[in-house]
Amino acid sequence: MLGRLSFADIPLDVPILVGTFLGVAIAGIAVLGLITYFGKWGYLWKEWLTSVDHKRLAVMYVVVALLALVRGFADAIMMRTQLALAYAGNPGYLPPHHYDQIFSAHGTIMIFFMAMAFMTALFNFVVPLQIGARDVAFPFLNNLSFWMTAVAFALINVSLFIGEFSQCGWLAYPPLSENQFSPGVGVDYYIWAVQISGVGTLLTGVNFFVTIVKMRAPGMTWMKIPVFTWTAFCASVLIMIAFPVLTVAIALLGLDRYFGMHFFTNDGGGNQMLYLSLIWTWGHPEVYILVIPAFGVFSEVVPAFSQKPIFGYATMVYATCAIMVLSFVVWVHHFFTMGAGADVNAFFGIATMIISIPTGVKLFNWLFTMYKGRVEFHATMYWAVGFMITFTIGGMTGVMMAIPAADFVLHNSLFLIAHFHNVIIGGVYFGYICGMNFWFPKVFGFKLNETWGKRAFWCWFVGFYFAFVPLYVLGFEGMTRRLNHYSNPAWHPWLLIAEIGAVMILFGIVCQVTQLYVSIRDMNLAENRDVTGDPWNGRSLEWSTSSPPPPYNFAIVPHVHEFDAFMHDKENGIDTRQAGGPYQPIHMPKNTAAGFLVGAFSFVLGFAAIWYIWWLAAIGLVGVFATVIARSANQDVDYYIPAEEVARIENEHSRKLMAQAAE
Amino acid sequence: MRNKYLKGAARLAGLASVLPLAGCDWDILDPKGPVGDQLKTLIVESTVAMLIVVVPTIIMACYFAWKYRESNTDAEYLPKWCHSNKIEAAIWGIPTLIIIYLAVITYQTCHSLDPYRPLDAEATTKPLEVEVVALDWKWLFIYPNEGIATVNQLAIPVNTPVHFVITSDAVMNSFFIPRLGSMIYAMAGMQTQLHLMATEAGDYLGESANYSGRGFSDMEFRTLAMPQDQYAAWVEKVRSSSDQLDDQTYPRLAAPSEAEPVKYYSHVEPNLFDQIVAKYNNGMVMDKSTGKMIHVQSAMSDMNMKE
Amino acid sequence: MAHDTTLSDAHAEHEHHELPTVFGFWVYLMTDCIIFGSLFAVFAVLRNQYAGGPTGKELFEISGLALETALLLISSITYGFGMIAAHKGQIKSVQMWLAVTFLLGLGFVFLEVREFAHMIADGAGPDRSAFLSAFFTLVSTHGLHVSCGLIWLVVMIIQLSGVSAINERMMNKLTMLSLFWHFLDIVWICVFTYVYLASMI
Amino acid sequence: MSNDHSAAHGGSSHGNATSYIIGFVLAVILTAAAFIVVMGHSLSPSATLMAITVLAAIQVVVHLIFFLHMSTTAEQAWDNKVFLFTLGFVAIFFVGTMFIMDNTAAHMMSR
Repeated sequence: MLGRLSFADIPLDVPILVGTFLGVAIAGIAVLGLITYFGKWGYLWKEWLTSVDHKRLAVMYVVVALLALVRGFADAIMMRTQLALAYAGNPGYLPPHHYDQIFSAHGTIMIFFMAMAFMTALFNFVVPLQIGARDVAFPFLNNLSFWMTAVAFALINVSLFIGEFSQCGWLAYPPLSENQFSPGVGVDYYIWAVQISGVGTLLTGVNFFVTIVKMRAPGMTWMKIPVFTWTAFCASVLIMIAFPVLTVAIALLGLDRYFGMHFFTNDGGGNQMLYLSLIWTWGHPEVYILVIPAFGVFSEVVPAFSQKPIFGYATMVYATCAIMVLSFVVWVHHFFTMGAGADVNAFFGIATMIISIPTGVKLFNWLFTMYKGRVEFHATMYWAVGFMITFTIGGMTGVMMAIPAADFVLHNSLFLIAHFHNVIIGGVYFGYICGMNFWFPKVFGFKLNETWGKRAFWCWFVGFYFAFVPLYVLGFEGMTRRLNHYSNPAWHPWLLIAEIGAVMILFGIVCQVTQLYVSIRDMNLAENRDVTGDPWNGRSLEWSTSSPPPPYNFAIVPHVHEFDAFMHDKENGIDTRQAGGPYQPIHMPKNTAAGFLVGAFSFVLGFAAIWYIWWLAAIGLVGVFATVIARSANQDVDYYIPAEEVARIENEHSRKLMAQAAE
Repeated sequence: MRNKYLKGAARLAGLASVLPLAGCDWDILDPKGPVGDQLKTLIVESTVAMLIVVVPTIIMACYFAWKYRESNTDAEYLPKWCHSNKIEAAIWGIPTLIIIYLAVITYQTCHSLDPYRPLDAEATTKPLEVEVVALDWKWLFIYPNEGIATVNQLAIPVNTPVHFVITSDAVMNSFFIPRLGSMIYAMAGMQTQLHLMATEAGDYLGESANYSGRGFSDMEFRTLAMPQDQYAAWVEKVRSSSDQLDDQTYPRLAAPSEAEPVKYYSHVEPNLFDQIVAKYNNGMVMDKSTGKMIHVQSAMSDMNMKE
Repeated sequence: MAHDTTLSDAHAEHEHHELPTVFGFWVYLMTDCIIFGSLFAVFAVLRNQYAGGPTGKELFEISGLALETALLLISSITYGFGMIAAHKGQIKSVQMWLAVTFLLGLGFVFLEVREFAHMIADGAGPDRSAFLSAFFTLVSTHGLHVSCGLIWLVVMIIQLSGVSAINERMMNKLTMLSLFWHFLDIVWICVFTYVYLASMI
Repeated sequence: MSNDHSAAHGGSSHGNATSYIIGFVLAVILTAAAFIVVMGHSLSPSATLMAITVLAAIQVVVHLIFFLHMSTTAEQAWDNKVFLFTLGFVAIFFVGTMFIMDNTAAHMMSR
């Protein structure tokens, strides 16, 4: 009846997990209790969970991303603490069974649920506003994508308390991840979580690709598109190309495990090297999927706070596209040491290095955007400058590892770990947090607190160097990744420094939480309120709407005359909003529960399949199909906002603008 | 705030200056053999080449941000300036030149440091043949010409090239001796090769660089590089062991175990390595001289060797 | 003008100027194309890994293959006639052609399942060797797509029976199914050429 | 928006009975030719492979034109771009994978 699930699979003997479970349970009950107490269930369901509004979905994505950040960071600091303790015969406090799950979960969660969710949040919020659209091309699919991501994240967290998670690293290399060597449910949790979130991501990619190609405001030709939207476009293309390959790789691994097939097994003619090739065909573009939008954020932030247009817009666009195309032909650099011949390695090594040229060009473009500008040091700008310094170092170590011969001693060492955290934290994370600080007033109508933002930055920035420079050193000292304990005393001091760095980063996260708290507390202070919708003297169309924007974004779709459309209008005295109308009724999609239901059934399907509860899996699968078919038969999917309502909202905003101007 | 900026930069610089000083005894930067030497040179050369761009970039990032800060109204402000062909040419051109240089050395070193390529020393000195098998979770070293085998201890004579042939009888691992140079993966049913040489006697760490499961952290071995006479004595010591490795004892060794102590085997069944490879290849293994696939005679019933 | 959608939405006409649904579906199909491309690459890598088991030459029968191909090819043109009828607004005729397409597709799936059942009964199942794993996965992924197409056809036939005229949304759905069905045909060309015929040489 | 009712695949290019029949006849001929080439055993194995590859390629184009109604009209520009880009990637991926896997197999003295 319950497949292989039994009471013994609940890890009551692990105090850390029981404590975590109690903490999560108490917090969960408290949140649910508060919602009930304030009678907000209906509001939550009608206005948020079933919403197809890209702005609301963006907020929900950020919530998922921040939860994932907390979970992923808890894993990280546990690992650092283990390694600070476990040397010279001391086993530390985490046995391999537990430790191996933690590093596997850390990687999986940070990439799939922290970084990807945060990126999707930024796409969702910014892209439609920047291109002057009322929503994305497929609002329902957008909601569905969110729920696929959210339930996949839930599934991965269920593995904490029911059964176990994968102990095979974040990419689950076979044959270790095959049934023969990992017979438990851990790898199955991994497979289902990644597959379900992968569907969501793929739909997001398709959605934003179509949105950017087909729904731009009149006049916005390709070379007038804001840089962030360009990067969203390139990342969407990469998603559409790379994620199907991930789906195939993980599906084949699943077939090996569920049906005894021989794709990647040791025996039966299977080929484990093929898995490496497939997974990295996705994995390399994946890091560009993450970092290219971060580049886009900096391309918006640096001009805004340098009070100057971006330097070399065309170069920026070409460089982004070049990176996008080149990222398809470099995947072997993740396994130079597998034993391929010199020519294969040389080809992929050189292709990898070539990517550093357009990347370097972008960096210089940001530098020359600051050059002869007026640089305002908002917290947002701190993250941007911190990025330029940190990412440059990460890029350099990346090129070092791109030389196959050098990689023969650096591969899989802590040098590698230091390198990719250098680009993922210094590039992706700094970028997304920078973007959050930048667009926060647009989302909520008030600014984030500057002081706490700067404190958070300094903790992260300095903490990063303390945490990861020692890992570069340890790589040179021959320490490999994923060790649970070690005997070499020379490694220990460096790992202690890294632990200090991790604690600093913890303070950074605490500062960020405080920043959110303080900002919400002080949201009604006059200096924090964003009345005009344009707090930073912005350049692109999203700043022409009110903050937060009305559900329909633009009452009258703006006409784009020039790159930096809003700045152009401001300088030439053109009213982008065309205030005063005449307004017409606006056609909008209705909220729907279908996305939530498909997500819920997918969760049931995944959970049941992990535990071999086949009858429940069948219910989940039928549920998914039934919901989709029912949705396709539903004729009641849209409504109109009457012209009077539009006029009322718009006139209200105009009144506020005039009041502000009069002050 | 700006002072903090400088402080951060100073901290960075402090850390950076420590790096080369402390680096003198780091395994990778203090190699004990020709492969490691060349790799070290390569790493240093490429790093210096990249620093030509990286250092100015970081300086510019700090300097521009500082110089053109809003409060510095003396600095020139060009609110419309956003294009310069000269700068564009430089920012495309200089990195391109450096990458061309790096591409050339990449191509050269890919071939000169190819793990499969015999070392130059092998032209004059006959290499020592060692067959390596990665097991769950220990390393088995077979010396086919000596007819002996060891677990978790690799002895090699100094100044003699060593030719490793590497496979796995479990999951994927990576064979790595940081002091000597390159690593390479060990995979079941496949044979990778590696040529290394120690020029200095010593006791070096050897490890698996690819995570392989529960016992991975203890999957270490010692590499004893010793003068020729000591090496000969070591071989005799192994030969005097009472243990033998054959189809009875191998399955017990291959069964998963953690933190396995060093073991010596005075005798090894002659084609044990080929049998281990062949059991994942339907009983076939490639004949090294002819390149043809041949069937390996095996007393062990293939897939059940471990149990 | 490619950008008028959002503007003209304001004009009260309900169904006209839908969002770029069909283009979106085409883009989705391209991602599906990459899935098949990956599976073909996997098959190409593992094509000779028989692990002592049977080879393609021993397993595949050309007569069954010819029949499957014929069914799928004919179903393509019957769907095409359905589309022509749809553009003329003849609902009954559309339903009839969709039903014919459905039967042909069902025949295809039936033959494929029968072929698989025979192979598994003969000990040549997907767990026999890497070659067979790759074969079964590639061919049954196509088969599963066809099966989804069959479900979709049924849904369309039912939905069409409730309407008096083919509106914008319905036409979009028919067009998307058309793309899907013809796309599967193209995949099948590659399957019968590279998986079956190439192993029979 | 130009792709009004049935988007880029609608409008004038949704095909008529004649075009479907032409496509069908061509497809039947090409399929039959491929089967005959293989069953006849008249060509060498590599020539046979080459022949069926060419036949398959032609048939794919026939299907694209007559059944999927791809054309070079302006409103289909993006459909074609996406299609060609996808083909390009699949080609890179396929060739790259074969290049790597063949190379490693040769180096590792297996299979």
